[in-house]
Amino acid sequence: MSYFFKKQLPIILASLAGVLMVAAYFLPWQPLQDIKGLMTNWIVVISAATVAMGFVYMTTAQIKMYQKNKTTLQLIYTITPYVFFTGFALSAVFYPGGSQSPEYQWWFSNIYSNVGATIYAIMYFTLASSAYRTFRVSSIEATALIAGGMIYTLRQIPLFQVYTPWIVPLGEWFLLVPNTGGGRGAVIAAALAALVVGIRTLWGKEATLEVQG
Amino acid sequence: MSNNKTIWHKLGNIDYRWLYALSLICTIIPILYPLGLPVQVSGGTIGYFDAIDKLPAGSVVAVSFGASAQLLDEQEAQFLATWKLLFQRDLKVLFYNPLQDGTLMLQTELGKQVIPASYGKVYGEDYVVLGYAPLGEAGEASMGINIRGVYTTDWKGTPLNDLPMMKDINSAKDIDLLIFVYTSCTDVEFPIRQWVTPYKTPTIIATLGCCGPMAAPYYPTQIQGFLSGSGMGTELEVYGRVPGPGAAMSDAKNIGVLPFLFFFIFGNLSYIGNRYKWGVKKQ
Amino acid sequence: MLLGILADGTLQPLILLAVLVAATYNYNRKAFAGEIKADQLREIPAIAAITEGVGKSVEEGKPVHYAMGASGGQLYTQLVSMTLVSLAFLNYISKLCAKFEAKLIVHMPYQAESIPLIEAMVRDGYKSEGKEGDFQQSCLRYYGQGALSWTQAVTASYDQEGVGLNLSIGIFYSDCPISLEMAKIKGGMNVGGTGRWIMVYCFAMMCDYVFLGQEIYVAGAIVSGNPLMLAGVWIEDAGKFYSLLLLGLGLLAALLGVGAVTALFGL
Amino acid sequence: MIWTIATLGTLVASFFILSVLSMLWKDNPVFRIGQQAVIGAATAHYIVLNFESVYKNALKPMMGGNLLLIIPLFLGLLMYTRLKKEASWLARYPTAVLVGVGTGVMIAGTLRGQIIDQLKATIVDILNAPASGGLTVFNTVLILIGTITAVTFFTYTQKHATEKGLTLLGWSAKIGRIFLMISLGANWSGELVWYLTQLIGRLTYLINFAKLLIGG
Repeated sequence: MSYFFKKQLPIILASLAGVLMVAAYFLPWQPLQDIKGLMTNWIVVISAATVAMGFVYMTTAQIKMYQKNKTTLQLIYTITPYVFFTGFALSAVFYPGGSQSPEYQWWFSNIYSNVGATIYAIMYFTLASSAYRTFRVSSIEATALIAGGMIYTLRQIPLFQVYTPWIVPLGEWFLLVPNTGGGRGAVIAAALAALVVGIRTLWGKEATLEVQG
Repeated sequence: MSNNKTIWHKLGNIDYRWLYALSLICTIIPILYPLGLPVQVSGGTIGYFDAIDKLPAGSVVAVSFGASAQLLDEQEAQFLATWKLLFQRDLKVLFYNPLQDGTLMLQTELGKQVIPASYGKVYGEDYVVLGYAPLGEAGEASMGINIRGVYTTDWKGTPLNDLPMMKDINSAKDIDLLIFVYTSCTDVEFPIRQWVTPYKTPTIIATLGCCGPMAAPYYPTQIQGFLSGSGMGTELEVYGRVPGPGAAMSDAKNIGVLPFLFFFIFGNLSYIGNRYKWGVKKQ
Repeated sequence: MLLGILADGTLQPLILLAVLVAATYNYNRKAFAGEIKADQLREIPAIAAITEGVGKSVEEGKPVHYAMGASGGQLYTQLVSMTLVSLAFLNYISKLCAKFEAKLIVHMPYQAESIPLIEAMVRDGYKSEGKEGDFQQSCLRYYGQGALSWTQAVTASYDQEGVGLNLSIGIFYSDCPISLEMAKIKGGMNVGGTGRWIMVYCFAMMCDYVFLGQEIYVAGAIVSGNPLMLAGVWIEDAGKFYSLLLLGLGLLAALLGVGAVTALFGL
Repeated sequence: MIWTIATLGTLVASFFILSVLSMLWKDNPVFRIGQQAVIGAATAHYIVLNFESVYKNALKPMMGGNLLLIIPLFLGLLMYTRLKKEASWLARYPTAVLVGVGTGVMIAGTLRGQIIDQLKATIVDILNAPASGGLTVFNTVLILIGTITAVTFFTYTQKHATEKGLTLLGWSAKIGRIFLMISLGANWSGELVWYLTQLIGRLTYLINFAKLLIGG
């Protein structure tokens, strides 16, 4: 197949799609808005149609793990995801309402939501241990990090709000003044960098999209 | 080698699992034996309460319920207290969900944790649930222009025109207060841009603790009050006299954070002790 | 005339876009002329740390882990640029792993649509070192949707397979607090960064070497060795100076009153 | 206690909470089984939601006569050519459309939202500050300094130091770094207390279940 179809045409397509979306932002011209709506709908379908890819890669890795360690315990580990996969899938397929059916919601809330909530809980520990390791008054920058972190933490704990009420305005000040200033600068810088990548993509020069592998 | 390690070195290198175990223990104790420690009510919470409390009888409140099941622990105290306050008063409440999770949570929480009927509220007359629509900012804008352009039925499929409460509710002009519940911090701009700026709809918001920093600058000029995190949910429980799950959480927070604070002090004592060689005999 | 055609409030964004496009034209031209080189840029220590980390991994016989974030495969959202930078780093680390014969494990994001690009980057990395045969598809790990499975699977992988270097670059939400800290606890060397400022704290606190916010774009350009990507760093700086100029003009307008500020920013 | 499908759900949920918590201690079979189960669950959930999306957004409208939707569906299916090396170049087409649209969306959203509006907010705050008193003026000026110096911290094409020491840009970047560090600390803090709340919630869930078991 020619170089044009393999490499150039996809890049032209990406540029065209992007330019149309940008144009629709600047120009309130109805046909452009219609194209924007159509493309937004299309990308949802394109991405949704690719989902089974994940299952293939999950399976490849699982088989490899078992081949490396052929024990009963490993076999149990390898089978487990498929048991739960089947539980979820069957309850969506066989019960009316699909993912909205009470049967599916049972799986969803007891496993998915619940584990999701527990993962957030685990992060309390990891944040605490990382702060124990790094919150040391070793330099001005480190002290600034600690000030921003500890004062606003204490401000959020009810006990400190009651017995050291000055912590509330001080915590708010750290949050609303230096945090806003620093954060705003960082957001602007990162946004400009993202824009530059975007313009390069529309220019048809984004190297990542040219890699074939 | 290890015998030569000073107390300062050891203090700075305690196995993290001690921190984890102590945090767990200190969090569990107040859950089992609540201490009832006091709570300070902040301005954002008072503004939030007043916005509901000062509404005239018969006012219409729209609740954009963008809560997530995975974040229930952070949001539950807020929305339970809010619902109780709404149903205690003579108000019409219109729920809609910009997140799929929101519908599931309304199914599990409304009618079980807070029962509208026990406040004498009737579905269709005093409150309506519109259900899930992937709204985003554009959807919020559409809701402001024409609610029926987004929803033609409620979550059970009943046409809106068949619900008595919806008779005169068509757009933002018919909404007296917007309560915007969300979990993605930048979403705070949606109600500001789509409700407050064009329609001057009085708006209060409820979100996660980590989103407080982004929400606070809008108070009190653009929003009348805000709740960020379960802590401010507890404050609403206390200030609005509607007890809920928040109080026990605040207690557990007070004690649960202590091991970390001690470890933080240990870490710095270790750093300073090592740096200035405290307790090390000079050669 | 122009104001009549444009949507409300888009003139000022259009001017900014025009400034960036003009800068792109200018610096791309310089890049083609060979006037742009990586050594003209301020040094970022974390770049050298990546090679050091691969060396550490080989020495210890442990794998190199690459993470793009549990939701790091976003191709059609506002964060697409970050995904592209993350892919550039993936290509780079694949080359290094192929060169030094380190085992690479890629913890893929849940967005299946990004998998073809991910595989292409890794394959290309191995191919460019003449070792395509060393690439194994099983090094690309998929864990389904959400931080809940991703964080646990990454932790399990550190435990069972070991961790030498853990390079994490891309879009991170509430997943990096676990993946980074667990790598650290299990003896790994963390290098990484994200453009999402709200999560940068994790990288600053948990990484041995960090790319602070925008630094991932700069470092991505440097490791790619691509002159057009390098030119991007100059374009970004041009954008920054324009932003500061706008801020200055805004201050002047503020002296004149509300109307002037509205006229300047409300365009 | 009476076992119902709901209490069985609570039992399953409790197992998973303990399984996840156990990873803090060390790798163990309970964690491994729980973790593997969640991979299956998360993959299934993703596939289920997206199959429903394909049905709702493509198949159903196509059955209703909107045949144009065959294009995105076909493009989506082209992604699978990645699995066959010789045909893998075809996957570049759907990728190109996604990245193109994404880039357009990003440019449109970023220009105003993340740059112009941020600059505007800084100026508007200063403009409104005098009405609120001296401290507010001080604060807004500090925000302005923070914004400017943080932006300069992220410049890479200009030298921040010479042999003689820091340049003006270097000093600005140094100050900017302090603002950035405070911001990082505040972000850490906002999340720490939220995660603590989540921990309390999960432990409360376990304790309530334990009480139910003992009571029953």
